[in-house]
Amino acid sequence: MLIENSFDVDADPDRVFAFLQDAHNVAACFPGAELTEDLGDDSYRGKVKIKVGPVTAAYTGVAEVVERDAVKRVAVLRAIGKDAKGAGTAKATAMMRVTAIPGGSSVSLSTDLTISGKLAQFGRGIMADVSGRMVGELATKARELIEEGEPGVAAPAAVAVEASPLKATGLLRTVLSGFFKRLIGRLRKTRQAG
Amino acid sequence: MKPGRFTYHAPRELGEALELLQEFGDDAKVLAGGQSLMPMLNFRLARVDHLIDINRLGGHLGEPRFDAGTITIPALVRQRQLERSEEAARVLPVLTEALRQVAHPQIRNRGTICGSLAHADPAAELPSVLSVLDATFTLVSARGTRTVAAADFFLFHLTTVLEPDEILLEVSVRRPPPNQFSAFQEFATRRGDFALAGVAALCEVDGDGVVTECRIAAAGVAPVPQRLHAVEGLVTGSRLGETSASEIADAARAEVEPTTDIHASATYRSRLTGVLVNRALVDIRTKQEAAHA
Amino acid sequence: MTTMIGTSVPRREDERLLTGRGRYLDDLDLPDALAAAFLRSSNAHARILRIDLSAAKELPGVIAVFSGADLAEIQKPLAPKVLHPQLKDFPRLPMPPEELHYVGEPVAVVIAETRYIAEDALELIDVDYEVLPAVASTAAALEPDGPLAHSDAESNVAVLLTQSAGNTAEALRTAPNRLSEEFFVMRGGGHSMEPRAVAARYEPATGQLTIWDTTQSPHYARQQLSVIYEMAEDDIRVIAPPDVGGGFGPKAQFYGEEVVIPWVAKKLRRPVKWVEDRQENFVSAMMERSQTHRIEVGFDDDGMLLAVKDVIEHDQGAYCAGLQVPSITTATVPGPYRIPNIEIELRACYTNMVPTSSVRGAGRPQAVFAMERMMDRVAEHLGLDPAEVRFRNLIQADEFPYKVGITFRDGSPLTYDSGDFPRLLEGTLDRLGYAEARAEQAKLRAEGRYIGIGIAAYVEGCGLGPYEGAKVRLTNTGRVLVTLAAAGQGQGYETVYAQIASDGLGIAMDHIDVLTGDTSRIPFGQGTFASRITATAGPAVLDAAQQMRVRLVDTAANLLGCDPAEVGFTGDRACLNGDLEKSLSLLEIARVANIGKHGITLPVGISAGLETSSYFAPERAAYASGAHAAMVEVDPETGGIEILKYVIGHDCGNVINPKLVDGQVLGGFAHGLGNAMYEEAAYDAEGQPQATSYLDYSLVSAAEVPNVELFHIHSPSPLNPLGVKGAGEGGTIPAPATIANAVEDALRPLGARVNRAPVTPARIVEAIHGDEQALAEVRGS
Amino acid sequence: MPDVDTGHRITGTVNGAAYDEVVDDRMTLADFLREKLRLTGTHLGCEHGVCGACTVIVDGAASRSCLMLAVQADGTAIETVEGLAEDGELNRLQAAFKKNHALQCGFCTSGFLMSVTAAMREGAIRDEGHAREVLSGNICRCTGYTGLVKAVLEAGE
Repeated sequence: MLIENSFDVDADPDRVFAFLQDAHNVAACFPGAELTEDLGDDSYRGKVKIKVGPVTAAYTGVAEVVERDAVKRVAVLRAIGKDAKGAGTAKATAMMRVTAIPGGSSVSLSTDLTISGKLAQFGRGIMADVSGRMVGELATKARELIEEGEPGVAAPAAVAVEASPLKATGLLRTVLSGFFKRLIGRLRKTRQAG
Repeated sequence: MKPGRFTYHAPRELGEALELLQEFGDDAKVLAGGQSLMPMLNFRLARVDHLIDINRLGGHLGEPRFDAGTITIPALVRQRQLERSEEAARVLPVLTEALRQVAHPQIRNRGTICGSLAHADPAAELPSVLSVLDATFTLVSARGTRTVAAADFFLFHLTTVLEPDEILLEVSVRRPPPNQFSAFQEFATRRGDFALAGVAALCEVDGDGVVTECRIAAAGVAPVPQRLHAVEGLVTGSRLGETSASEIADAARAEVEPTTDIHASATYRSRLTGVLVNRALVDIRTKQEAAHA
Repeated sequence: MTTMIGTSVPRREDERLLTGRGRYLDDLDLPDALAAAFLRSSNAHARILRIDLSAAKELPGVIAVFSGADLAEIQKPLAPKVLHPQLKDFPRLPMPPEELHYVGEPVAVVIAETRYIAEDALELIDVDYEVLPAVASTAAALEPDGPLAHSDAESNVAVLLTQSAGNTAEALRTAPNRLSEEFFVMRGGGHSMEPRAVAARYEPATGQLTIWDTTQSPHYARQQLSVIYEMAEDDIRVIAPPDVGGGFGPKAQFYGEEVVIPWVAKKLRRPVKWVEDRQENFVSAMMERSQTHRIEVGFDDDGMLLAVKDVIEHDQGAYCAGLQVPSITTATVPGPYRIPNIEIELRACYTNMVPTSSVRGAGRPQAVFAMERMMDRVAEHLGLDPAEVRFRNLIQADEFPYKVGITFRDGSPLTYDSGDFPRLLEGTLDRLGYAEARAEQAKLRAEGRYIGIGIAAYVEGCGLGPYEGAKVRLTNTGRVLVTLAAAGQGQGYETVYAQIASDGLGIAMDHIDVLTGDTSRIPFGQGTFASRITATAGPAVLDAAQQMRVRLVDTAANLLGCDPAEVGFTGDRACLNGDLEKSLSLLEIARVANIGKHGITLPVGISAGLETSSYFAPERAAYASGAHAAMVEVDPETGGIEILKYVIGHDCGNVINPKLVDGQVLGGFAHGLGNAMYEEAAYDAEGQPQATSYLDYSLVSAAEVPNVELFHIHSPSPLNPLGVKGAGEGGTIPAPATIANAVEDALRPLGARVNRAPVTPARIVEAIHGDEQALAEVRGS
Repeated sequence: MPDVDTGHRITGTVNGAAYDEVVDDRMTLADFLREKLRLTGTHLGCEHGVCGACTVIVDGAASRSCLMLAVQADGTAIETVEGLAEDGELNRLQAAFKKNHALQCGFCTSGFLMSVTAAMREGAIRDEGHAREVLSGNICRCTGYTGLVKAVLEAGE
């Protein structure tokens, strides 16, 4: 399942890239994600909790930055995890590209997500919507944090952002943001190349 | 397919139920009819440490109230019970029409109206119907009571504004004026299946047959029941049938962006929404004409 | 006595089933039985890197947990049923310790006090997988540099075979008209309402294993287990319980769970029971159907077929459980038509999906879909009536035995034994009111309605060998016991075989009991599959019963002091010339010939031990045939299909119990309708099954199945003394083709094409609008 | 082996006979009937409420026993297939099933009988369309429903 989206941000491309190529920041922006251990070499142990109504899954695994090109401002993050209750595995490869646009940056995110197990085996396209929304939230949050302009968010010390799973309260806030609505609009145009 | 371990609670008083929810919060789940939750527990897709069964909360939650201005459906009113209620059929015919298409009688015998709403499956019939009825949702917790409009209640697949410690106590609808006509149309592959798309529609018509108010919501084409405001705008202010079907269908198609799944492509679902909107409006017009005949 | 064969005798099974006293496997009392649950692969293709069972083992209530590696002694290949010298086979292990090849493949088994706890323990098993690239369609499998379903394979091809008669290439080249098309038939399952189940108990004192198994083939299971366990067949007793909740093919296969459960019961010295739940059934019971046909037909201007070439891609799934299905497909393509030149190429390949094997219809619906869709296209191309094109090409009633020119699955030359295809099609169209229906169609079409008429005819090889047997015994309680190796799943064996035995014995059914499906009661057998039992076990029962009659009459005549010709039965009494005063009961006969008196010589002329047996081995397959016709209306806006009328013409030779045969045909039709319009076992490109519950996989209910007008003609088979043929699959086989033909006919004014089964509302609307984009979006295509 | 130290004591009736049992929190009504009371006529075909094989009547309403917890049945009157026969004889509906070959493997049969029994109490089943609707909440893979429709029309007048 390929999820593509992009967003513009009022910040210098290099600063945006510096932010996004750091796994800590990505984790901090990703709903329900948390890095739990630094394994060195841009590799981290972490977990992602998904909650959609009564449906929950908690993936633990390893995330690593597998490619980074500061000149082209391209970074590829790969995360592989498995559900704590043996319900399946999840694998995501996210390619981020930051390009300069007048007045700021444009970020394109291309996420190839593969989920196995029970969650992936329900024919009604809920997981596609859920995945799309999670990536959408990541984008929203990243934009927010970058535009807040606190370089500190990129520092490892700030990793301890409490992981909050995708759930009602978090969503309510984002739903109200006009930007988020536009983003969802774009997301829905995403083709499910699964 | 046996549910995982949980602790079962069967409070006898609402206060007790709310205390349990406050205590267990995210680790608890309310069990009403159980016709959506139990399959998920059996599949072990849903996990819960504490199951708060509200079925023993007492009679007053099991009876709909048809008051002068408002119709109220409390938490334990079964779908089948309301489907068979003559009074409900008279005052909220669109709800009765939709209820007949919810799964099968054996499911509706236990399934509750509020349970289906709180479960918030966007492909289900009731969320779209209560959306066009502009229902008010009453949420209660140990912290207090609040009301939420239908437009604000649904957030995403299986996700509503209900906080972990809240119960959907009841849903209420203003008693419809006599000039209100409504329809529910859905298309499912097989009887009782989730619809590929569904449409609930409602119009209020003045003495000249001009639509003064129109609310349309689509099911199964978005992560929430989706109001079709552009179509509503097209319909409002003219007589039914005056706006061309193709114009309405185009507007409806443009307004929804469904997801492709194994059952149907997004393109099909968009087309189908247009078709069903028109069929619902034709149905409404027929009812309106019959009323004035 | 009236003959029982041919009579709609009410079923004996019904009383217990209607009162909740049926005995299905999960109902059996097995004191102290433990519950088993399997951990199954969540990946379509993966390697197990590490498996940690410790947390699961520690859970209170858990007795044992085994991985595949823990049971290395039984990790031996489950052999394919039908082989071919060129088949590239990959070992299907009961619970593979290393590489896994489909979602749902067993990885570990938990044995616990209850199924609830066993499922809790599954969540505690920690497995690290190396996820490997997966193959999730035949197209992907045959892609030159695509991923491999088995990492050690050179390609995904299981076998490439060609069957031909005449010179097809030349005939196609010179044919005045040629049409070609690609058709796809989707995966679907058996979906017996009772899933699979196995229970086992080991008797240390005798060293015997007793296994209860919902199998359609207990003797086959025993033979397989005997090889894997390296135990004598006599030490393994496989019992199909008295009631099995439907089979439809998947239960005729042999699975890893059937190996693991008895072995674990033996290891633990405790009875163990595994009842597959529906979620498991969706990902582990074998499926069928998915095939792509690229078919080309050559024909003259009168619509006479000159040549047919069909290239078939068959999805074998993750392993080859046998080539039975594709080999039946290749032999079913020609159908009831005279085809002078035919070439059928089979490309069977491996994918990372549940293995495939027979499901009711078994390879035939796909062949009929391709052929019958093309017959409609031929008619369309020439502007002829599709019924007329069929009539012109039908094999005539005086052409039997008819040699098609290719071979059937049983290895014999494909030779139709009997039938009357023109009469069958004519009868079907008459009952549809074909001429009126066409007139009605034209009228309604002018009103803007989309009415279509679909026809499909087929020939079904059935009653396959090698043999089936029966034993008949006079029990010491004075009743006749008929024992069959075959196991029933609702076909009414207890009734049908008592009917046949009654005629063979000349004794009323009331005195006859029927026992099935227990390897300890009859030594040899094959099982219930391929609509074969009536045509194989039927003659065996008749023969054994006739032998028994001779034995009983001889014994009675000897005791009554008369000529055997003077003995007849009234009730359970053998009477001299019908005189009850001069008669012996069956019990009295048993006392003399079976029970005897210890140490006392038998009366002169009495031969001891009233038991007979017979094994019937048909010379080759018999061929049932049929024709379906439907009139439908399509709503071009929603894609909804309404079936206005449906007629089935069926010829399975002589019938034993007409009501039960009707039940088989109508039930088969509902299954076929599912394949025609509803059932899709969809997988995504990574091999994740997308329909794993009845919320996503639609089985038809009473609301979807229309009333059917069913009629029979009877062309007895010359290949068995009863003149019978199989009846269990004929209702299924042509239904997808009939519906697709009708739908395309309805949409003819719009030019929409129906090249795929099932034809769903979404696909109809997309075909109308030519939404190629949308078509491509839908996964599982 | 019980799930937890403390089960729930439940009492009620099944087919008129009183029971008094202790059940685990999570035991489904279907498993309770089958395992505890050994009333194995109620079958489990899908455990997610679609196939209908487990349908029983709870306080007069046809319900999926796979989607109810045993503890929820406390105090109710349950009817199962085992209670349908009258004085050891098939009742009118059961007899109609037999006469019309409305069953083959029989696995789904109990659920159909209970669904139709509940529907018949609500009123006559007049025509084929109505019969098919009444039957549509249960799945049968064997019969194609023809015999079932006939049986319901015969018994449900």
